Amino acid sequence: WNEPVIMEMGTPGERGILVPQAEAAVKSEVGDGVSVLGKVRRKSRPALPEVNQALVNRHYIRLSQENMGADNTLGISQGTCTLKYSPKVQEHVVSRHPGLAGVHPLQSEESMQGILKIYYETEQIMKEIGGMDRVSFLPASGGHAIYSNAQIISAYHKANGNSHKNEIITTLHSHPVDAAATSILGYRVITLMPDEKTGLPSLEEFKAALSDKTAGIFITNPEDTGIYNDQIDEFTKAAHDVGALCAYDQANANALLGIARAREAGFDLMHFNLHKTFSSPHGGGGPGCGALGCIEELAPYLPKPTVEFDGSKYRVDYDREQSIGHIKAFLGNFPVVVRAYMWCRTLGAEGLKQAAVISVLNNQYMTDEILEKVPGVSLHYSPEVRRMEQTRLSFDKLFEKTGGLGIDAVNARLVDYGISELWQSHHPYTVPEPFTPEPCDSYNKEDIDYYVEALKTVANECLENPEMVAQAPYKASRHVPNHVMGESFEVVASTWRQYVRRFKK
Amino acid sequence: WNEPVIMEMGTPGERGILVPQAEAAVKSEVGDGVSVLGKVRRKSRPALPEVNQALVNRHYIRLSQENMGADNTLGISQGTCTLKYSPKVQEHVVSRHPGLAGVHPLQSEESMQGILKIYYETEQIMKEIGGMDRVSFLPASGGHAIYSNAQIISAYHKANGNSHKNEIITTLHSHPVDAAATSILGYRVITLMPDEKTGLPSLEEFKAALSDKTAGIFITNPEDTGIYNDQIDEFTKAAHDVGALCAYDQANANALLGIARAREAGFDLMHFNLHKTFSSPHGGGGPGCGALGCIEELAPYLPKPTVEFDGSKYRVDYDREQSIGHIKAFLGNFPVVVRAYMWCRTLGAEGLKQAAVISVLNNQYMTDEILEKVPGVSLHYSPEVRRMEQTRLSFDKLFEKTGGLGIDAVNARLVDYGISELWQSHHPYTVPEPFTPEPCDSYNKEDIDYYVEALKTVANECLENPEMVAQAPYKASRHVPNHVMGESFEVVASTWRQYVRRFKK
Amino acid sequence: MTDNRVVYPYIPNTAPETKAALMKKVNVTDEMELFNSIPEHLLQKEMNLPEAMLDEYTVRRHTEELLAGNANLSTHKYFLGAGCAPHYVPAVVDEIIGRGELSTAYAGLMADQGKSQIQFEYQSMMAELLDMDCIAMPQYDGGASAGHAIRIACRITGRRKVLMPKSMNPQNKEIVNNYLGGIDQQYAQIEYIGYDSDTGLLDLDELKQKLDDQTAAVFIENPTFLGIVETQAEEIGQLAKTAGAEFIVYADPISLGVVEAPGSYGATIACGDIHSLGLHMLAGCGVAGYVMVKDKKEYLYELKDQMVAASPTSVEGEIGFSWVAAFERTSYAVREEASEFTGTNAALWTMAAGVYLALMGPQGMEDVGESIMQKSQYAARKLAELPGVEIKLSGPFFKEFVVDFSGTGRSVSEINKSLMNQKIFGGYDLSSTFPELGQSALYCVTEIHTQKDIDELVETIKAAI
Amino acid sequence: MTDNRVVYPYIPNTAPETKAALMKKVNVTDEMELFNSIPEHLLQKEMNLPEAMLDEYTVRRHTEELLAGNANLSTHKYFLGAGCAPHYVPAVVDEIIGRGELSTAYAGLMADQGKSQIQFEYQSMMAELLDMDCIAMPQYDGGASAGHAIRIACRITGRRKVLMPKSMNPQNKEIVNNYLGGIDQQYAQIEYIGYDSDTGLLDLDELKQKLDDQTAAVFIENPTFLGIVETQAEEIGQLAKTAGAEFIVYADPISLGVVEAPGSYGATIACGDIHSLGLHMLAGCGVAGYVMVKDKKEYLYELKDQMVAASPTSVEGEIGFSWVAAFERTSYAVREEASEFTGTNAALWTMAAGVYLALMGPQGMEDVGESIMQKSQYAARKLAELPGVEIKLSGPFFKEFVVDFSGTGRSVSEINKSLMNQKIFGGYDLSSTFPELGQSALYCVTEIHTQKDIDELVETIKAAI
Repeated sequence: WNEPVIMEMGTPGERGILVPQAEAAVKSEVGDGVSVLGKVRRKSRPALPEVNQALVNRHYIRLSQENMGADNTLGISQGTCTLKYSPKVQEHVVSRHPGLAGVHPLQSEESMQGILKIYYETEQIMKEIGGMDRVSFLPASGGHAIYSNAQIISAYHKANGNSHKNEIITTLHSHPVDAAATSILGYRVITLMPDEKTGLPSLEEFKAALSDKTAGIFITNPEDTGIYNDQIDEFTKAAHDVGALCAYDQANANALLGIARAREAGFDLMHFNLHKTFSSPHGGGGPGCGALGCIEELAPYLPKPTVEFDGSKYRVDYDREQSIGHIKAFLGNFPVVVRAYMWCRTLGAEGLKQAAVISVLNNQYMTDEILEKVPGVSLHYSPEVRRMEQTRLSFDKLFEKTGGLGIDAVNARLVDYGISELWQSHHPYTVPEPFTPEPCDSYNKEDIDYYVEALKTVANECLENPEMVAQAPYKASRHVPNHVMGESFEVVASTWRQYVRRFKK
Repeated sequence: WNEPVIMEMGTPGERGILVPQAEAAVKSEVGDGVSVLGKVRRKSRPALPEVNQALVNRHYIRLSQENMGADNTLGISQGTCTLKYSPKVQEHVVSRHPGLAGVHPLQSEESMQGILKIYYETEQIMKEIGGMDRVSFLPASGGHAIYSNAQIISAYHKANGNSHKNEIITTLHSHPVDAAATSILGYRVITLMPDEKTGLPSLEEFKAALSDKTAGIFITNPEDTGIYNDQIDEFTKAAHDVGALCAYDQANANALLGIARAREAGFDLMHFNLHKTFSSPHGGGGPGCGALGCIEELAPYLPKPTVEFDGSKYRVDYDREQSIGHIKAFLGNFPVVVRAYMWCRTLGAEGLKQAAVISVLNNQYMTDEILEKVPGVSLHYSPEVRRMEQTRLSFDKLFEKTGGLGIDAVNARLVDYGISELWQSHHPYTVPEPFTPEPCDSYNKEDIDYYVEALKTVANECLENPEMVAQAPYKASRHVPNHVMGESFEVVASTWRQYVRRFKK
Repeated sequence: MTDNRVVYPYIPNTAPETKAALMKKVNVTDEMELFNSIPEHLLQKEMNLPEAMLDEYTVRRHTEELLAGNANLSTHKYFLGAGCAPHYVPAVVDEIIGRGELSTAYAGLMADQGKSQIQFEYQSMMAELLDMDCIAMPQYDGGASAGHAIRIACRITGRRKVLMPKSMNPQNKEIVNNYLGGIDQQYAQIEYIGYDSDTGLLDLDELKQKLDDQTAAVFIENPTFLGIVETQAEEIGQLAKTAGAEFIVYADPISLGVVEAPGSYGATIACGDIHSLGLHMLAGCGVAGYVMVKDKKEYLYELKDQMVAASPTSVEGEIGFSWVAAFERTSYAVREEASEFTGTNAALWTMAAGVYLALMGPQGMEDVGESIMQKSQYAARKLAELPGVEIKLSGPFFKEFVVDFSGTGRSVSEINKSLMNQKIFGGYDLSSTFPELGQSALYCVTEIHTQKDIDELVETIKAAI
Repeated sequence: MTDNRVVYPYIPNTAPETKAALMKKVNVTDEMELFNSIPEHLLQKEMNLPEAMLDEYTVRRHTEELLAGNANLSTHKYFLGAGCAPHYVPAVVDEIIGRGELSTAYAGLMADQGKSQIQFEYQSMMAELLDMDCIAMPQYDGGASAGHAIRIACRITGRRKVLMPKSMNPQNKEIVNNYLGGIDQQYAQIEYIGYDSDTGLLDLDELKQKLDDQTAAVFIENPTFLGIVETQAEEIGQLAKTAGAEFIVYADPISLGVVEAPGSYGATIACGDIHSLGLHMLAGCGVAGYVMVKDKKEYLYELKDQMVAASPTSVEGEIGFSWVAAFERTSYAVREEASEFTGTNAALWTMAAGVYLALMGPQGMEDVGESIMQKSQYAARKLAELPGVEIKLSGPFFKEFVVDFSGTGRSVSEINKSLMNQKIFGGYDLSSTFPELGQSALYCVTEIHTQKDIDELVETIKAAI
């Protein structure tokens, strides 16, 4: 459509919506109401656009069409992030029912028993799935859960007088936020490099890194590569031996539902991203929920509030002395919890397990197909080991053969086939020209075959028609912006006023 | 996207949704439940597709994007049909509130007072706008209202022993359904041709056509051409003089809200299309509502039921002896009435009048602009007369200059500019290469200017690049089907099974 | 209250600067000059309407407060059917027909291929479900579809007599009458055939007696308005065929996962209402008619409405859609020469039904049919166990069934009042329209009712009698 | 209940034929072979969960029945704020953020230009509203935004002491504390400044006393948690500037049509919650934080989150969008070297706020501000007329105000219970967190309250005291 920016739209005097005004009697009682503001009364109107409602609606409807969400394309491209189908029934319940949308989080407990019950019951479900003793839904994202876990570790050690424990160990193929969110608290972060053959951290190196200073470990498993670390319980045991706590980054638990849990692997803390594994849509990046689980011993440190049940009534417990305190407004992102609740109640134990089984089956199938059919792809690290819900692949050979067309080129062109760009890898890259698709439980064989076919076509185009690919995409709603990476301050425009200064001189 | 047809989609065994099953105890009580069907038990399953929910959703989301509705493009192309902006607040109230969606039309009156009140109050509003004494919302479309009006005329004459009255007079520039829906009852339809200069029916010819046989007249005013018949009250008076009833086709009343009414013009019956003038969306062709108004004398013949108010309670009156009876299931398309109610309550008298003023202003402005800027366009009939909410224009000169590229060519190409095809004219055409835009109250100056600019560009392309235009559209989601008009039985496929027989041999 | 300075969000050119610019361009100084072709004496002097609720919040709150006062599916339990029933509408159906691009679409050809494809898919799935071949745009409701089907039969056979079941939906009877109206005589002459008072099935003897070579059509409901599945359907069709009459079957499509398709037992014309296929009750608006015929030229051209059809495009393997197929049939093209009139119908509801059928698939339709039969049979059994309560007709039934309370000494109306006090809507009261059934009510049980719901109904009635 | 034969609509490859084909391809005969890299002893033995509600209707009914039990805006009247307030959400906002393409979008660059444009537009309109220049993706909530703003100030100044108002939202105090957490010491050292007990304004004397050359930032709320508009804002900013400290303003954006923009009175960092801009209460989920800075390099690079930015494309006049601008700042790029971590935030809510601001325009924002001030002042006056009821602070207030019931002899808790019996939620109880205010409650009046609503509140309280 080539939609203009709203800041350039509009006509003086037009209104998008009218606002309920005070009644005449109210006005006659209080006057204009704003004179009392004195010198902090606004002097000049904000330069917002003046656009009629039909046009505002049309503008945003059109912009909404300029997206490739899981609702209109295959959400296979974003490995580690699990772009599932978000059942419409959940979306409608969550966004249209006044018994959720119109509820104030501070209204009396007896007036919101339904909400508290869902909160409580979902905790019971997540406890069973993760094997933990308590679960909090307050963290708003995976990173927030990791940060909160780190705070719990810190609080625990403080309570136990372990002031010397100031190191955290993670692995390179764990999510970068494991390093960042622990570092922010002042921990020294030790990152274990993967073994070049297995892709996994070495148990020996890990043990060598452990010491009395180790406060905790933060590990993803399966790691981003899709490889499951089969010595995981030895890692946690070794950590426990030096008095460290073990936190499991299960942001993406899609391969493990009903299959393997944090408890058996020896973890003390964990989190699930409800907006990945448990079907809540990503919303372009939130609101999400990092469900944080812990063992009984750590429960006193959980963020507040928690929801408790005395057998007849649900109540919100704000009175938690050892708690790390409020970490998120009110009850967190509760609608995300409702979606997870509905999803788990729909599937039940058997269905949840099938979600894991099919995720892994789909991924192993797709990995085989890609390696067979798409030219220029390699699989690094133990090719004989079955991957879990995703596979870190590499367009290294394509890059070599074409003298420079790798995953970036493939991504640019893939958009023309109605598929969102492939996620590559977290930084730093351990595999050249990486890409990490995740076909998860929502896609069928035909979807996967179509996806592989598109990859194959694009890879062949890179080989046969590199000039054409270099100019891609052709069918995107826009051309590529000149400053994708905003490579210097002078070309970063996060607002229209900056844009005007930078580019409309 | 090039979406496949759902009949070719799917995978054996896949499910789109599961259905609530009878509980085990119920089954054990009644068995399979279906054996009792004996020989009418279905023998082979219907060949419906087997498609998972994510894919059904994706398929239809994509198909929904392949449309140019008023929500995503300018709805200026469909003159006489008024593609307004349908306020989202109305859409949400109507489709999401359980107090409407979940109401059974036969539940007790006391359990649906809110609905009956809206029904009743909207009747009061429409009475005032149309100047009639009663209004029924039972007809489901404009044609249905005309048909019902013809039945009321028939019932009235029967009740008065006028069995000889078997003719109806209409005009060529009234909607074709005025002729068709009266003819179906057995009336002989006399259609007055327009005067070649004024475009209006001649009062003399009309009087000549009137006779004792005349049962009624059905006239649109302003006619489809956008011209207001300023002798209209003389027409109705002449008709009354021969004992005929006068029915006003006000399907599109957008020019007249608060300006002029059926009553002052002397009509006994009328109808408004709530899905045109009163902001209900077209839904691709319904459900709609033809609000049927009549004078007191004809009220006993109105279809049943009506909604009555005794000062404290609303009730549904089924007991109407002289009524033409049920014409539509239950209470008609009530949600359309709710939209009209909200729209009228929002705007009030002044706002409704402004809707008319701006509709006419927009149209006169756009007509001037088109005639000034778009090459090859003529205005037939009295160019000095101000048009009302729409204008019948002609690409006759373009057709001549290009040797054959007229409105069809323009339409094919217009789609490439993100604008839906222009409505031409009802049949038969009195103006060559006709087109009839209607900018109505929802569009602003910029929208109209954009629209005119697009028309101008396309007309210039016809002149300068006729080969290119002949292959249009280029950006539509499909290419033009080979058999748009389904010109013979052998190429008409209204279902997939017919398609397979016709085209997949 | 007149306040000319209001700029209406829905009428953008009320913005003063723009309005002034346009007025200048069209050369008027007062807005009434725009209307100078209307004689002064025809102008409206004033418009007395309730005061405007200019802002969105106020009008929304006002309307929602009115709607919130209505009993509805989320506040009450419904065992009330009679042409509108509480079925489940999948969320995906709501999602799709709520898409603005669809609900605000209208009449584009190449502009609206998506809409046409959805309609074509609906039509295609209906063909499989009914085992019929051709279909045009929908009718207003089931009643209108019956009228249209009858007119088609009359035109094809050149006859006027139509045999219909006496037990037919009384509202539809009137709608059909209206549909067949004429100033001199009705388009068709309806004769009603009674039903067997034990089984509820059509009285075959009476049918045979009235069926003759002047009969244009034999029309049956399957299931009937009283819920009975017409197990004699094939035989009736044979009788009609032998007499040279059309066989019209009015079927509830949600029954067709378990009940045989009309096209498979001889129907030459099928009609009915798609209400059960994913439409909300909507105070009775969630209805639309379908009329289907076999793939024969003389039938197809009798369909009165615009027709969405598919054909190949210039690109190999691509399919395109048009909604003006065989346009010359319609009143748009030939005005009063058309066999009937056409116009706005209920297009959006066919899209809902299309999405519904795509979701359900063959297994879903079978499951829902089975679920409804099991649950309704369970309800009937449990009700029959109550003292004085009797299930009236012995034929197999689908979704609805006749419960006779005569033996309890209470009227249906009294019982329904007691039920409403417990937030339950009981069955449709048959006592005035079907006096031969005594104090009977037509109870409706669908897939949405749980055993607990039914048990609660039974207990509440038990307490009320 | 284990039933392997269920084909799940959300897990299509549970269809037996497909599943078998895939298993064959990957060479397993039992599904557990897929997991052969997991040692036996780590496998989960069983999963005890409530029985599945396999079909959509059942789970929906179950959940909706739970939700229907909650008091909400359509059943109760709310005068309760404290960080979450009943504002009106325009239908167009719901429409747009309910669009599947947006709510299910994620991380496309060229694939999701529409999403990025909407975010950029939100950012641009916020810049005008706040009179600030740069902004990145949102924070989780206002509390987090305050924490982030403080960390930025500390990094820029190289100082650790931060002066904050003692009257701050107590929940936000804790969130900030958490945000500033550290294993050895907090990232910043917070000192609280009291408020004038008459006016509710910041105690300037105390501020001047504590402000020194170790101060990283002076942080104010405007309006404050207690509703008071900080009329001394410009002066406070000057004091901060003189001390070389950052001036952080936490503003409620819906006030900014009538209250001066932070950027116009000296704020170097602005933060707050966009809850009031078109988000539903959603049991507290309808919140998201913003942090904005002026167009200076050293500030922009301290924003921790991904940033949507616009730049021209190769086509003249075209603008394109990217959400990885200055990516090297973020923890995605440099892990523990980043200043803070980033990740999933509240992106969808910024789209809601963007649509809201586009609808409101300058006049709408002015109108809503005025409406809120008039209505809340009216409510305060009427409440003050009740015997024993007093409005506690004399400064001008916006939307919320402190009502002291001490003189009535009734506690806030008692009064709120009485109100709830009449389906009204009274103000937020301040008696435990602000003991100096006695039995006071923080009442919230917005544009959605009518005179009648307010009068009803006053009458109900009158009856309760």
